[in-house]
Amino acid sequence: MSTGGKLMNNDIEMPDLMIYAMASEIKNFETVLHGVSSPLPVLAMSVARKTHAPDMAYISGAEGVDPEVDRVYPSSFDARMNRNAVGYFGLHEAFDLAQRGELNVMFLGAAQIDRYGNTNLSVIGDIDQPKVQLPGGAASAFLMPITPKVVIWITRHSKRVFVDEVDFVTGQGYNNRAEAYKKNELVVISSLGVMNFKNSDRVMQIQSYHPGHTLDEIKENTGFDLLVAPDVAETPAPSKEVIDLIHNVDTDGVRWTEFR
Amino acid sequence: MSTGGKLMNNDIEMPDLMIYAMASEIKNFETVLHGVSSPLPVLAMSVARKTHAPDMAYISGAEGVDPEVDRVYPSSFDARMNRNAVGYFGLHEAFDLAQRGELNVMFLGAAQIDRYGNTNLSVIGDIDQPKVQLPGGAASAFLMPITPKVVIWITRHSKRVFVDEVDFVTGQGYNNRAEAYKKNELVVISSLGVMNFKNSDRVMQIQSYHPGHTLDEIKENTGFDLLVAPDVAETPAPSKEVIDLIHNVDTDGVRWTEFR
Amino acid sequence: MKKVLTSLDEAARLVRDGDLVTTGGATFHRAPMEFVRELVRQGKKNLSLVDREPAMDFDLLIGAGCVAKIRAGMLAFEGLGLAPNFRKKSEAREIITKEGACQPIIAGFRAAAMGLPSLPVKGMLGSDLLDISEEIGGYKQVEDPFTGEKMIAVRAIQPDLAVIHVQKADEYGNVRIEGPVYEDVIKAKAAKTVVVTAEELIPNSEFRKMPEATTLPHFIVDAVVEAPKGAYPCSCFNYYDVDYDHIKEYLRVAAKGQLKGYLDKYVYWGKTDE
Amino acid sequence: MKKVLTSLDEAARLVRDGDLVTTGGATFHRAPMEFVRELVRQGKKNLSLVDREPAMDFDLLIGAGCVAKIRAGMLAFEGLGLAPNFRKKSEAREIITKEGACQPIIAGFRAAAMGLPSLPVKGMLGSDLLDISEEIGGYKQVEDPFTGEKMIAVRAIQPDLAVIHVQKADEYGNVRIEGPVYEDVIKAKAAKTVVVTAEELIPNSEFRKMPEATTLPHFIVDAVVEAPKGAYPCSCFNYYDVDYDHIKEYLRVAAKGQLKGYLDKYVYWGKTDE
Repeated sequence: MSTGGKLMNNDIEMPDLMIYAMASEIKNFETVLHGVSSPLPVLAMSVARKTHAPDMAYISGAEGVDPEVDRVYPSSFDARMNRNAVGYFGLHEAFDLAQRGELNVMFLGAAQIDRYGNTNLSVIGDIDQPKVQLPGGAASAFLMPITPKVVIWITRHSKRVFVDEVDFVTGQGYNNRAEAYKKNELVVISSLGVMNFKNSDRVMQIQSYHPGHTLDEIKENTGFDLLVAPDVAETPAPSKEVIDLIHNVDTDGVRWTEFR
Repeated sequence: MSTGGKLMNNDIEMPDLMIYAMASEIKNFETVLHGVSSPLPVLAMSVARKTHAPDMAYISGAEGVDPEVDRVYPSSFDARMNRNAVGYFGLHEAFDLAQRGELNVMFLGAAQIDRYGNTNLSVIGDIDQPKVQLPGGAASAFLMPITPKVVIWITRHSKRVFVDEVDFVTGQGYNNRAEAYKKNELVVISSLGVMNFKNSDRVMQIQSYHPGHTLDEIKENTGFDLLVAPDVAETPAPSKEVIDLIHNVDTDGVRWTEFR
Repeated sequence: MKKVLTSLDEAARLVRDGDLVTTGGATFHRAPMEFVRELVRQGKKNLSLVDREPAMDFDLLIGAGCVAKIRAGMLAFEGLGLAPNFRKKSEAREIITKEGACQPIIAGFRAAAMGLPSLPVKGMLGSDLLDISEEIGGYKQVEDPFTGEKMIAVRAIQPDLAVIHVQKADEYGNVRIEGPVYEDVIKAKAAKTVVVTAEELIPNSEFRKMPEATTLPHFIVDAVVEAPKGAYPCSCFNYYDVDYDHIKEYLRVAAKGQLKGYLDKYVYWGKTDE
Repeated sequence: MKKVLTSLDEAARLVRDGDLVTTGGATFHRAPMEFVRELVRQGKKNLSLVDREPAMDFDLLIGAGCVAKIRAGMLAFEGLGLAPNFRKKSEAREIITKEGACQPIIAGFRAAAMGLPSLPVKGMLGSDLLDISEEIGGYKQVEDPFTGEKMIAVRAIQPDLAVIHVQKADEYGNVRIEGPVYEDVIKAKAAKTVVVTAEELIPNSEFRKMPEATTLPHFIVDAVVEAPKGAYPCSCFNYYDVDYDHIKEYLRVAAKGQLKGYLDKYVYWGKTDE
């Protein structure tokens, strides 16, 4: 498997930058879960624990608690990623944790996302006559409104993904959330920047642009008007140490899967 | 601990006779649970499995599945009674089994019982000003209406126990059951006989009188009018083999506890 | 305990056309692939399949024409790609796809496992998934009787049959699962009939030596089949890892619309005497 | 993982007067007796206690004057007799007794463990127990939103604190329970604060060698206390059996109204420096 060429300047590869940005969303002592098809979250959680969040609780989609991940596999449920886990915790138990409000951070994907943070992982076209049958939203509809922080990662920032209106609301954005769930935080980390919804209208705004990219480039590749946070800045780049951590764990380059 | 004198003629001790009658309520292949404070049910289940019901599923209140009970203890949750169990099955799992309709037989106690099979294990006197605070009904209110067969064992057949009206309905008799639950079977095994409710009015009737006892004796010790089943007969006495089984397991005579 | 050991052929005959079926494991891990292959060989029709996050097991059944309806939280081949037959037949409306979300599907299984007609979940409000009506695992918005909190009640999902591939079983149906258990205990309790395929049969005495390792007691299980390599090409923890190359071959063949060749080679080969 | 190892004294200070508390184990097995004795020594007041089938742990707290309210499915000393202090103080109306039934109490814990405001149960209909109103674990008759079936909804029971005595733990709060688990996992998930007292502290590396034996992961547990013989005179599976003679002595003393002597001998002795 190719470990890919340089997709960014500064000699920082895009997966590494996204993984570092995702890791940065995790605070120490937080309880974090990853799900299916999640090599980037696996690596982000591993990086966070080895750097600024040594005391986080790491719950693997493969059910291991605090495993020592020493290799990444095409399946995020591969039990080899439970190596040296301290115990097992089933996904239904993790979902109970979410219902109790004790799961702090979850990583989810999206095939489409709109300005309110609604995500679509279900169908392109009409649900009863789909042009493209997508895989399904997995835990999105359940976790997006109730998890204190949900991080959506998107490896291809384009107008096909960042759309004016999603074809189907799989995961709920702020305009589709029940009142009780409005305060839970949503962060979008794409191949171009980091977006949040920290404004009075709860619409997407650019929090940071990745090194080598610009606000204009992000806006041009987005199918709706993107706001810009007052304190917008460049996304912090990962250190050599962090990059080595990623490359030493993901020797097979599974992190590149979603970028091809 | 004394293993007691002879309480019955025919050289059969009363616990042995009651245990055998209780064991006879279990059919082969049935799934059976015992609860707390249950030396007689423990022995009845052990006898059944070693005689006519070798394929029954035995769920211990101590959570062992199909244990080989070789001694009986004052606590029915004593884990020493899980010896050689094939697995563990928690009480909440057994209750789920009951809710699914897959728990076939349960043994329960009663401080008072009336003609409809209502049992009281809560208070003597008024619930808000009890004369006697009883221990509580444990699983009675939950299991009595939904378990296909509930066996109530009563070691002292007297007017104090078999009352015209229970002071408090802990476990539901037929007149207090929701319609959906009316068909579940209730059997009462006392120190004098075996009673059931297999008549159109669903009131208690004598199914059998124990060897050495009479219908009149049972009626005289009952605080309401007891019917008599058309096919009333003498309660079958346990064989020497069954008695030996009981005595070899309960060498300490824990079965006598409730008779003193 | 009664003996429930049987053949793969007999166990698969417990599945009737039109049944609601769920499979153990998750994506490529402990999927009951040998049982799935036997269902294909027996030519099952109109199955309804339900699971949280299935993968090749469901896609193969769909590709082989055994399936009328799918309900899943997600059905894909993880990093290897989309589920080719699921996608093709769903887009062609040859199967009915009712997307669930993971938690409601688990809640539906849990309700059935607990003997309850339904179970409430949080979240879900605002998702278009709530508008996808479904007889099993369907949704209703309710208010909690104590707090008034808006909840989504999920109807119980009671599969006609759950088939679970495990590491160890005995002839009575006692089961030991090693490593991740997923929802397999819940599914087994939820289903009307439970078939277990096992890498290895071990004596009952082995269960009695280590009762704390027993995952399912015998009275939950209706049939046990000895099936070494029964999850292949998926993984079976402590026995073998995923054969990612085999799965990629499946994807390549399926993408070219040549599933028949795959079926001949891996499903029917050596079993064509019937 | 963060270190949560602390002293018995500090852990017991997590219990505030008036708290709703539940204890692990069942009747005479893995009851957290040393923690209970510490609660007595610290002179806790007005506790509400809730459990499925407690025994001496609750009776001792009642006898020592720590308790205002009891909710249990059954509270007795099994074959050894009735619970003397529970009976006496309940009949004297010095404590409020709200009998639950086992299943609703478990369902209340389960609801809290699942993060739900309530959970329905079957049975119960027709029992006078439904008329005993209660803020926590209270009942309402409901109809299932799909089937219309009459069910009893049980309000979630979220203890302020659950204290569970276990065989093994590490300094981070990872817990290994051996033998019967009872509702201890459910209670730990249900409670706001979880204290674990352990026969033995073992290194974290031991948990990592056998993760399938981990009963509670560290993030569920708030405090760990090393407490050898911490269930005595109750049993701790694999460590010691019930001391039935000690419990009989307690019953004899309590029956004579001489609990103070028992407390001096077994609770305060050697700990009277405070």
